[in-house]
Amino acid sequence: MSPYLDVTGLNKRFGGLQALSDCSFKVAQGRITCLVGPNGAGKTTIFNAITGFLTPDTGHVAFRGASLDGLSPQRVVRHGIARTFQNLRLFADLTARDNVVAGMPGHFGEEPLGAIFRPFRTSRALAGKRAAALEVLANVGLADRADALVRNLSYGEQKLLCIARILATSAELLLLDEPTSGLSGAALTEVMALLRRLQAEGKTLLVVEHNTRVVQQIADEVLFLHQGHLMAQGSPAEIIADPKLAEIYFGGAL
Amino acid sequence: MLWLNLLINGLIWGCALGMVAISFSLIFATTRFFHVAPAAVYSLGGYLAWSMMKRGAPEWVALLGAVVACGLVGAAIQKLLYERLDRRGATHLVVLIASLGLAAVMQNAIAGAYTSNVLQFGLPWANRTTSIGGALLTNTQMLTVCFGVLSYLGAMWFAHRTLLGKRIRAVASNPFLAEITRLEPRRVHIAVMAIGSAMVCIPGVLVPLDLGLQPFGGVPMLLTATIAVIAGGVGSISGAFLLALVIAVLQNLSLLVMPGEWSIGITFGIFIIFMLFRPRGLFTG
Amino acid sequence: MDFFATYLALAEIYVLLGLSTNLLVGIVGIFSVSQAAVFGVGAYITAFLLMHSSTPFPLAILVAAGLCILLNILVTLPSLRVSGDYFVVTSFGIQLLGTAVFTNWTKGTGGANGLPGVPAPIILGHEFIEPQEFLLLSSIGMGLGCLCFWLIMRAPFGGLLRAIREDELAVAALGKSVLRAKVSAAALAGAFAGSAGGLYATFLSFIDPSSFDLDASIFLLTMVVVGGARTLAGSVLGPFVLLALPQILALIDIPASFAAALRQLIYGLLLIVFMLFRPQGLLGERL
Amino acid sequence: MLLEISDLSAGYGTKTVISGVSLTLEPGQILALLGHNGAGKTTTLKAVMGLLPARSGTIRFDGNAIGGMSVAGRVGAGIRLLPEGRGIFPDLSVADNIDVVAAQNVSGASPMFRPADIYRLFPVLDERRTTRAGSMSGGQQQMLALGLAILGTPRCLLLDEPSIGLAPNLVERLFQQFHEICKSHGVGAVLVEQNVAAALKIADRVVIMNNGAIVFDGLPEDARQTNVWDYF
Repeated sequence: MSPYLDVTGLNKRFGGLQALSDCSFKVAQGRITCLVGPNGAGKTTIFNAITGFLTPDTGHVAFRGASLDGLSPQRVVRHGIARTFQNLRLFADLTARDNVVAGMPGHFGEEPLGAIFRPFRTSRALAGKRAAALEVLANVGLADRADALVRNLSYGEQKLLCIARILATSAELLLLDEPTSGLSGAALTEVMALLRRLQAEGKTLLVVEHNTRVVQQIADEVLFLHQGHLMAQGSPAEIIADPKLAEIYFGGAL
Repeated sequence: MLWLNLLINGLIWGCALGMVAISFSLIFATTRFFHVAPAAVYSLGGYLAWSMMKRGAPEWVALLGAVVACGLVGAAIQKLLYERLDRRGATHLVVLIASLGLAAVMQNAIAGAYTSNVLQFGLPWANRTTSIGGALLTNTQMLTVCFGVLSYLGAMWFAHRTLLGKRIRAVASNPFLAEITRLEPRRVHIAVMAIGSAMVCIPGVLVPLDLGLQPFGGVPMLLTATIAVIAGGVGSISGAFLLALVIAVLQNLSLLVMPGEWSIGITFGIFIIFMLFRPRGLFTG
Repeated sequence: MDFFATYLALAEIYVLLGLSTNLLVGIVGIFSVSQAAVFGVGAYITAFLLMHSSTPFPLAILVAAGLCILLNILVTLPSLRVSGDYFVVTSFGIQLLGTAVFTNWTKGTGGANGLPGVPAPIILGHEFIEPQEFLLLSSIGMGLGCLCFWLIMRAPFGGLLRAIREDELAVAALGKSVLRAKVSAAALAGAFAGSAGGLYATFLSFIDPSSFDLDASIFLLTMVVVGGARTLAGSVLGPFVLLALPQILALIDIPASFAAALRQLIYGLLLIVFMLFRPQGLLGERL
Repeated sequence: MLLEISDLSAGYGTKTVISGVSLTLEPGQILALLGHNGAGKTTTLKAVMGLLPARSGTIRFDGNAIGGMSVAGRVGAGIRLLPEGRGIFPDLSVADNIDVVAAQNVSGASPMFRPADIYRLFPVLDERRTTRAGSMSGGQQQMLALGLAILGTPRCLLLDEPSIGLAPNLVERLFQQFHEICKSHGVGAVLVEQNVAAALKIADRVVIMNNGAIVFDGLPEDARQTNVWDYF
């Protein structure tokens, strides 16, 4: 049986900088895998390569046995993979609910002809989508903020909304780029609980994460990247105890 | 030898166009905003010179006066309009709309003050011809070539040899670093608008010597120059000037196969081809 | 009374045109200054069909709208490849090219002298000659336009367009086709502009290039900006306010040649003042 | 005390990036500011530079509160920032880079670094005076960036990830020179780095940030004893 997500031999150069160097790993279904490593280690580059935002120089990505090589971001989503961005990229002039509706897969009324000539069907479809969007928002704990403009949401609420928006795509593999950065206290606890709940609902998560506490609490598997190399892979306990990391960090030769 | 005449005409016209292109290149590369207002400054320059001459000023005084006045107008536009918009965090769209508005105000103020009919300078010396290597050139044409080449050389010297020129290029190259090394980008922007506006005034005076003054001639001129700037690579003075020559020559040679009214089509065709194959210009990496 | 009916009918036609500009510039964020050229194409095609063939009026409008849809898709397509400022240049070029065609293709358009004698619309044997009668047609046109605009903006399609304006990349990351949405929006804007052109030509029975030049594009932009970008109310209000301006100027005794310049100058001034002090216009949203 | 930040909070829009940040810097001292992406290091530097208003707290330079001072004023006072990845004017030649910055910043009777001093410190820049700065190697670009940052009379250098994209031996050389400059001229420096090993070698003091707050403030040898995971 082929692995759920299979990444093999990714290489990417930006000018003189080797951003990714022969990165291969597999992600198992239903697990939370955390990508960790210092800035510039290549974590976001891996996300970009998987989701079609950039083409690696060499290497392949396969999801549930199907190759994703050369697909546009738009097509990758249809295979059931969705991602969030470090800088959120929410639609700030839209309400929380409309952001979620925008994430839902192609539906009636998204074409002008349907919207004009079948107004009642569009209304019904829209009402359905809006109700479904409310459910998604409730799932992340934002039901009471559904009709607030994104620009008026707190940062923590915006981060939750990012997750809600990709949940709406009904993707099964979620790539979350720093879902907890900039959060503390209750907001942090809330996001961690949400990630666990998503796992329980059957989603598979690949998460770029900096916060050790979060990694220890949520990760089933940790991938450690350093300067584009995949240095270690294992359970959080194994990785944290790995003396190799201290050496890389405090002055050992690479 | 029609084609040779057209070629020469193209080169002359290209010199005038090149001055507008250099001016636009300077402004666009530094401020990163697409300004339409220089089109109106171009028209303004000609009318100012015309007015001064009608009041008895010698030709060179009128030209110089118009250049200085246009420079001041450019600085004022930057200070009073664009800088204000910038401080309010206006988007590109807002700046562009304001710029369009300003161009409309200036052009129509000119049309209101001078009528929108074509005015002639009526200078006998301007149309006297000299034969150079078999080709007959009017004094205006020779002046245009001289000023065009001088402007190009002057702009190159200014940008690469003077401190202000280097500072302008520095602001264009990395505005953030300019801010934190006290290069004062806002003041540089004012200087750039002043210099650019002064330069666009020169063809604004020279071209009407031949064709007469009209308030709305600036927009097609600016558009063509913009195309030269983009095709030549934004920020490259040589690229802008060279492409202005090329476009002008092609426009003129196209007269061999189609009537002159369609030259805008030729220009535009060149632009589309560039956008499809080299969207970042000829002289950029 | 004729005077007032003429004003209303013209304003209604311009509402249709304003919707076209608002959709592209305000909603999707494609800065087009060539909508007047598309408007012109609609007008000339309708005029041509009515003058040189026995095409019934409704069919002529439909053909004009259809061709304008194709044309607008073509002229908007570069915005997919060329970003921001470069597209503005493209759009200016298209507008100037349009003016060049209207002015120089004398056989088809009558050139600078214009095209007189465009027949009044005939529907079911009834000829709409008087402004009061035509008002009925233009009201229907405007009503349909507004209805379409409202239906689209409340549908998911409207949300998609606004999302594209804010962040194309994020839209693609959600699995949506930016290309398809932009083409659809351009098509709609073309249909609005084309049918507005048809109404305009038959209402005035005379068209010339000056109604479809760069100044006209700026006028369109002014209507949208003053009324308020991004909203239906803004697009409706703008033309009624701005078309009242020449009527007011007509009350003051100034020479006709001067009046045109003054009018255009005031439009420009309005653009500057609104951008400086009220970018959202009278009834619009923040630009 | 050269620089004294107390209880500083700052952020963008609805997002508060740093809160309650306090630290001090002595002349000639190199302070390594470490922490993960988004921990608030760059935000701290920007607040000191005046590029971002402080929401609360005070920043003192030479004992004077500088909260109301403009960016240009702070540069004039000797606070210099080397921004991450964009510390040069790429389209200008090396000499033009140095000339434009020197014209605005080298003044007074005895400036610490004149253009000639920069060419002496980095001979490779002297050899490449006419080269377009953006076409040089990463290491040379970073030397030029450092040169631009110290032109005139710097008193407090803020370096944002100067080692990014450089080969390890280059980093070592660059940091040695940087160390030398600070020590011999009594210039204080805040060094934001992800290359922890290299930073620890030259730092006098280490501050680690996590999620917008300081979690460690002490000596480099003590920093080695902390959990690796605090760094990213």
